[in-house]
Amino acid sequence: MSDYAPLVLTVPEPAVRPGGTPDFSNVKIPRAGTVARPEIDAEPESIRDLAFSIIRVLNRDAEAVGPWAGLLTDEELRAGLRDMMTLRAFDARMLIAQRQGKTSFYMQHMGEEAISCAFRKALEPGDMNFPTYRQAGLLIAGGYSLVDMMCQIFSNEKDPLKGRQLPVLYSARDHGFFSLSGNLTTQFIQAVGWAMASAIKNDTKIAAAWTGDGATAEGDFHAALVFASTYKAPVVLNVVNNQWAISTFQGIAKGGSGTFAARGLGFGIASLRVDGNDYLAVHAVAKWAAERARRNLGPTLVEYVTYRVGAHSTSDDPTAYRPKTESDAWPLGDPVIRLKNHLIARGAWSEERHKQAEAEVMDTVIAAQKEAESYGTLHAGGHPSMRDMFEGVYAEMPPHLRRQRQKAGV
Amino acid sequence: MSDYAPLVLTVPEPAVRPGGTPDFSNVKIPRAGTVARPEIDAEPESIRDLAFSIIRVLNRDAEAVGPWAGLLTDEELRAGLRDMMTLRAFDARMLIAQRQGKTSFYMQHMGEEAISCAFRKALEPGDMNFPTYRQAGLLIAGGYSLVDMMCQIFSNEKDPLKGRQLPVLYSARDHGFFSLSGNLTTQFIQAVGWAMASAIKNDTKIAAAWTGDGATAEGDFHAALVFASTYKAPVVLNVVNNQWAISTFQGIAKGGSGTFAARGLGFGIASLRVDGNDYLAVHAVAKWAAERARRNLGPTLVEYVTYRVGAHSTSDDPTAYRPKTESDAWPLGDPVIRLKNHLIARGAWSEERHKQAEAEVMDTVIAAQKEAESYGTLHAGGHPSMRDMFEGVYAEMPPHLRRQRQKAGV
Amino acid sequence: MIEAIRDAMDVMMARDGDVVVFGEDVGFFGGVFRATQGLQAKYGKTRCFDAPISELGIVGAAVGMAAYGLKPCIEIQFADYMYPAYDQIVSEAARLRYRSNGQFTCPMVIRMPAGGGIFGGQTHSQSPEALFTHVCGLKTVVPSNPVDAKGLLIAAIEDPDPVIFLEPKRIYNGPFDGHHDRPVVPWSKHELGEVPDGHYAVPLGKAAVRRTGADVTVLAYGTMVHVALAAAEETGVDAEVIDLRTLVPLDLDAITASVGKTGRCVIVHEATQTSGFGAELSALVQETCFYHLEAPVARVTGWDTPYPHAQEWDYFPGPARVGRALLETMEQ
Amino acid sequence: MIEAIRDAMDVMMARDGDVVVFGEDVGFFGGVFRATQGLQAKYGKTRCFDAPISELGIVGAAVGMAAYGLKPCIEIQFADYMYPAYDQIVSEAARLRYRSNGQFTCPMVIRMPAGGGIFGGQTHSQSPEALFTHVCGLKTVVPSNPVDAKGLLIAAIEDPDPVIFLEPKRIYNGPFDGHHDRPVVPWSKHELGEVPDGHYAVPLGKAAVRRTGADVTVLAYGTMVHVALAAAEETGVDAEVIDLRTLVPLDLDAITASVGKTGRCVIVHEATQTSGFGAELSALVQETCFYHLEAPVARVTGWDTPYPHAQEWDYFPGPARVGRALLETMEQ
Ligand SMILES: Cc1ncc(C[n+]2csc(CCOP(=O)(O)OP(=O)(O)O)c2C)c(N)n1
Ligand SMILES: Cc1ncc(C[n+]2csc(CCOP(=O)(O)OP(=O)(O)O)c2C)c(N)n1
Ligand SMILES: [Mg+2]
Ligand SMILES: [Mg+2]
Repeated sequence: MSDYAPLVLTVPEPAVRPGGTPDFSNVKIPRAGTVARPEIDAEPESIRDLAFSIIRVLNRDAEAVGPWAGLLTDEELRAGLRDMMTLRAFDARMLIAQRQGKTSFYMQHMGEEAISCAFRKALEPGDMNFPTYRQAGLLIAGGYSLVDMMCQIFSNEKDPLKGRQLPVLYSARDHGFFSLSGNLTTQFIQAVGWAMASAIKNDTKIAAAWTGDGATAEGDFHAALVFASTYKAPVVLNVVNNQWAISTFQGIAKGGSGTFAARGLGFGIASLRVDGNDYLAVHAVAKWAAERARRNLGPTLVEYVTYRVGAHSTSDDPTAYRPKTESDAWPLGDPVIRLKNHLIARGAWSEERHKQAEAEVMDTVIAAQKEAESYGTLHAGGHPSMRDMFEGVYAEMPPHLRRQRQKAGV
Repeated sequence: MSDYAPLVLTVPEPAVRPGGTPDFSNVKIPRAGTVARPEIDAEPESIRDLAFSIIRVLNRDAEAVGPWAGLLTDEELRAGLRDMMTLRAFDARMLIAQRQGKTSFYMQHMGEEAISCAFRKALEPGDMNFPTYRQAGLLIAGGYSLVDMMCQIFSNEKDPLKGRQLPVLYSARDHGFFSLSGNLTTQFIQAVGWAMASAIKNDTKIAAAWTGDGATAEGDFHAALVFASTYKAPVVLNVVNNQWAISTFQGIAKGGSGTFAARGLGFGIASLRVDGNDYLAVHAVAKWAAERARRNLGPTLVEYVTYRVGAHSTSDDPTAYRPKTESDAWPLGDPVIRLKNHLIARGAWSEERHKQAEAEVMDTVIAAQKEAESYGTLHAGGHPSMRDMFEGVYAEMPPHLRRQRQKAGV
Repeated sequence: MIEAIRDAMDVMMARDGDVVVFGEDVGFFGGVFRATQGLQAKYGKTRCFDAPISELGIVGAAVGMAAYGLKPCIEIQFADYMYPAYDQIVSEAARLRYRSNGQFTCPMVIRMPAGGGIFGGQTHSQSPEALFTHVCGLKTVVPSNPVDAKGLLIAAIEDPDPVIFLEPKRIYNGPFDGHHDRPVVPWSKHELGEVPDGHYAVPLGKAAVRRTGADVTVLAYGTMVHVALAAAEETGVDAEVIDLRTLVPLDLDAITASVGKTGRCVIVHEATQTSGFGAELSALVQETCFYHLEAPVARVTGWDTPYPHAQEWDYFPGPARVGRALLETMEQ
Repeated sequence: MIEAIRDAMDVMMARDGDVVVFGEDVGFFGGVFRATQGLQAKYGKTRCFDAPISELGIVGAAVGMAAYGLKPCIEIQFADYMYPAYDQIVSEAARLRYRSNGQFTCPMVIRMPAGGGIFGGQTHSQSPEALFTHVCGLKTVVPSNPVDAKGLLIAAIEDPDPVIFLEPKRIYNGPFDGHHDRPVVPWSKHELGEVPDGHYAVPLGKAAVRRTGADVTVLAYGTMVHVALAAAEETGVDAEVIDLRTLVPLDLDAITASVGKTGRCVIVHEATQTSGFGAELSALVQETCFYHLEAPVARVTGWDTPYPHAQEWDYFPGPARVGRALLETMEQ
């Protein structure tokens, strides 16, 4: 009947699988300093090209170059470096703790430290993040207590969440950190709603939404873009593209579109792509986007181009689906080393100071861990009570739950 | 604390409300024949501008002009005109029937007849539409029985759906018309799945998905774009932008994006906008998109720019939210009159033949209605049985439903 | 009842600047059932506005607003269309207080017209209450008359937790006893149609006895309260009809007091039977009143089929079916 | 049990070219629980592939595929993540046959790991079966052992209607009686771990008696079957333990036969209590066995709270709680 060839289903595949040689030649990386910095009130239509490039500040020689450079003092950069180092040390210790059975589960940030640490510095008190599980840097760079974080991870008697949540699903209202959900992307649209509320109340606070590359496929992502675009909500919509969603490479979520930032263009939302391993670039773009939001200029979508160096979680083994050495081949380098080198190039840091800082940071983290463990770990020591399990389902415990608690004998 | 002005929530509003003077000066309408016709295998990236223009064939003098013209014979155009006239007559009769209490509900197509009627002609037998309630033209132009349509509307003893569905939620598998759902947009992603199945089985059939402008806000729309983009599904993704979603103007769904077609750009999907009141333009674009799908070149998103002349449904009263005369001001005219004038301009039609055709068409519809009514209407005459209510929940009736049927005494 | 519902929102928007109302078509137009008519004109379009057709977006945004400190009272156009928002309701709104240990809360009301009796077919007739009562963290309310509707909605808006507010659309304009062939009586002719002005609350979790009786307890809510009353009158069975009003938290004391007295129980709802809320009621009644029961607890419900269009009155649990169950229960 | 599930898909993909398998991480990697490991290599990437993280997209696409004529067997990574797909499941998959009067059908299986006991916290531990049993048009299956898992999954894939296939993840690698402090026994040491090769079906809708007994009937499914067996042994109560296997359609005959004999019934499930599937079971038991019952039908379930992380074993209805219910029921 038909003179057409049979149809064939396309199923995208990553360039390389275990056993192959890592290859990122398809990732086009512009030179640092080459992407223009638009006016804060630029029309989204006038800056569409920013969704297809990568804003970068640190060049190969570790210098900060171009129009997005120059925002941070030596002091601020050293603090940023310390934040990232702290997060890395924190991860290292918690991974060990998980292997020791002190907690059930952990998720690390290796390679992505710059994003949450630098973004945090673009916010004001009262602003609210709606993070995923891979933005603990928002807490660390915001000065939240490491001990409290660990108590949550250990589900111990001082766990601020009373043992109710999976490890790393923190909540810290006073630190602008919204309660993490185990369900992906639900909070992307909630951030937009929070931002709309701020605008409804003629407040000045803004919200930041967070998702990974893979989770952009959820319907909540679309809802967030629709609502943000329609009501010009004061929100920064962050997509952390770390190339992987558990075992699934970014091509499955991205499909035929060039970039995740491009998703915003169909909504008339200002959309930028930034080198996620470049602390200065992340900070500069975050500042720009936050400023737009705060000046009532509407939402901005930011895609952070980065790489998930570690396993997805402690339940995952990436060697089953990607070459072991792929992270070494990642062309954007390591965010800690890049900032360290930049500070050294600026004359504001040295190898010695770095070594010393590493030791200090590790001491701090270990001290925090010691304290946290003194309040218990998942299977030992102090722990939240069975009563805590029944509390807080509602503001006031309804009769049926009271009856159940009685039945449980507590 | 802050030197920022208070935020303010933006809530988009239509240009005019009841009492005001209709104004469509913000709708930019390019001259007919001016938009280029890309090669069938054009890269989506190379034709982004088509998402922001409007493909039009019929000019003010009712001539077919430009690169999208010239596909249809006089015979085909006359058939198209008759299809649209039939749909209009069908609507007129069913609206009356609803007012007479012969059915509970009806939804008309006034002003949008060209879209479904012309689209149908671009498909091959075996292709599958996943329509909304406003594409009955797919059935009429495909030669489906008017009597069967009416029997469904009357929920009578010959209702092909046994009274189970709300009026106009047809299903006609053999006519490439998927069972309509009352839930908006769910079928957009199903169409993509159907198309994927066709590709998985190395078939040559394609699917067509349909949604209104308002319903593009649903998560299913996003899922459809993601899946279509990732697996290059052989599907045409149709968005009928008739300016209104019940009482809500298109600006609420569209937000800051220029057009609905633009939504496809973020996915690397070829995206076009077409004059939905121009039978020739709709047909030409549909053909182009269907051909891409059939050649395994992937999905195409098409936005039809049109205007919902009538009420949303028989439950709606549009004078409460838009000027009564707004439809007269709609700049793209009436699809029936435009095609009629074109046929006359071609010398293939005349006012007399048109009058005669109107009478014939109405006769046909009335005859169909008589027959359908002889099988019953909602509250009178033959009707589906109570047994029909219990059948078909599963292929085989499970015990609990058998028990319930017995209890019901049937 | 629609005026009572509008009135509740009006009262609360006037009292509390944090109450915002939005949903599909609720702004300028005032909603397809006109429940929000006039609110945008009165309170401005940043407090009452149209939303995109995205139920997940509507609820998701409301969760964010509630976390900020607002009290959203949102409308899902029909309960049948809440499913796209189900994840936001179940995984987010219902859990936020618990999982954040009270750092964030989610005071919001999700209003949705529910139930059948208007020839709405499969997707304008559903009664999904059991899908909410199974979810801890939610409260579920179903009013049966204007006085309650206003007081319960005010209580729901004032509640610190998320409340699902199901409005039986068949009784928006008048009580309905299931006799679809008889003329409709408007609320103005019913004592519970006389809605007091201003602010008052009907507490969540308290049932009301609509008819005292000695022989059998009928548990009902929404439209079915009126059907049950009609069935009692028509059969002459001396039934005690309890209007639950709130399904979670449930007024179990009122139920056990009544069944303890009558020793018999018939449960009525429109929703499909299997795993409907009637199952929970039946389980609770036999758990708490086992030694008082003289007959099996009976359920009269919608059939386990989608809600059909043409066979509406075959599907709807009308007074004939309820009456039969009353008589059967009395015979045992 | 994971191997048995994989085997079922393997058998069916080999027999029927229309069976396709997809979901998050199921392709190259073979799924986070490795249920689909090797299937892509064996059947090619157009028959077993990774999907975007969109549960609604996965189910929605599968509905379209099923309507075309394929038989999708899809995975939702955790049952806790099915909510975004709930509309596609309830309004679409479940209703398609009915509303199209059989023109289109929806033969598909939605597999999802469910239940707790692995310290998965609130969003890796839920048992949402009641949210499916309330929906007509769906069948709901919960296996308790490898032999059943394979046979039931094959029956589900062969079924002409949509089947929800909930896999109790705690028993993927071995039976679990709730004694979390004792070493885990692998399936290889259990008679129901010996899975026959090749094709066989365990019919949907047939329960299995796992332990015959005279004193009380225990209704359970999934992991709770093993807990119930342990409770019977440990208390010495001569319980008849019925493994329901399929919740809809339910083997009511097996239930009434047993309760008719024992006169007592205890229902066990992990899901939250209110409106859980236990409510339906309790209602049915008292409706059909009222005059045989010597004690109230009891429910032992998860509490009406979200599934907590640290208090996992306080939440989980283990052998102690089930045993207590058996003894209490015997005392009445
Ligand atoms: C609704 C939902 N579906 C699936 C999951 C399981 N899941 C957890 S993380 C993850 C991958 C997310 O990938 P990405 O968005 O790229 O974030 P990344 O982990 O790379 O930061 C998946 C599938 C979930 N948590 N929620
Ligand atoms: C999920 C869902 N939400 C809401 C509705 C109610 N509803 C029916 S039609 C409609 C408006 C749709 O507008 P649009 O998509 O522009 O289509 P049009 O009617 O203009 O063709 C709404 C809100 C529905 N049917 N389904
Ligand atoms: Mg990722
Ligand atoms: Mg429209």
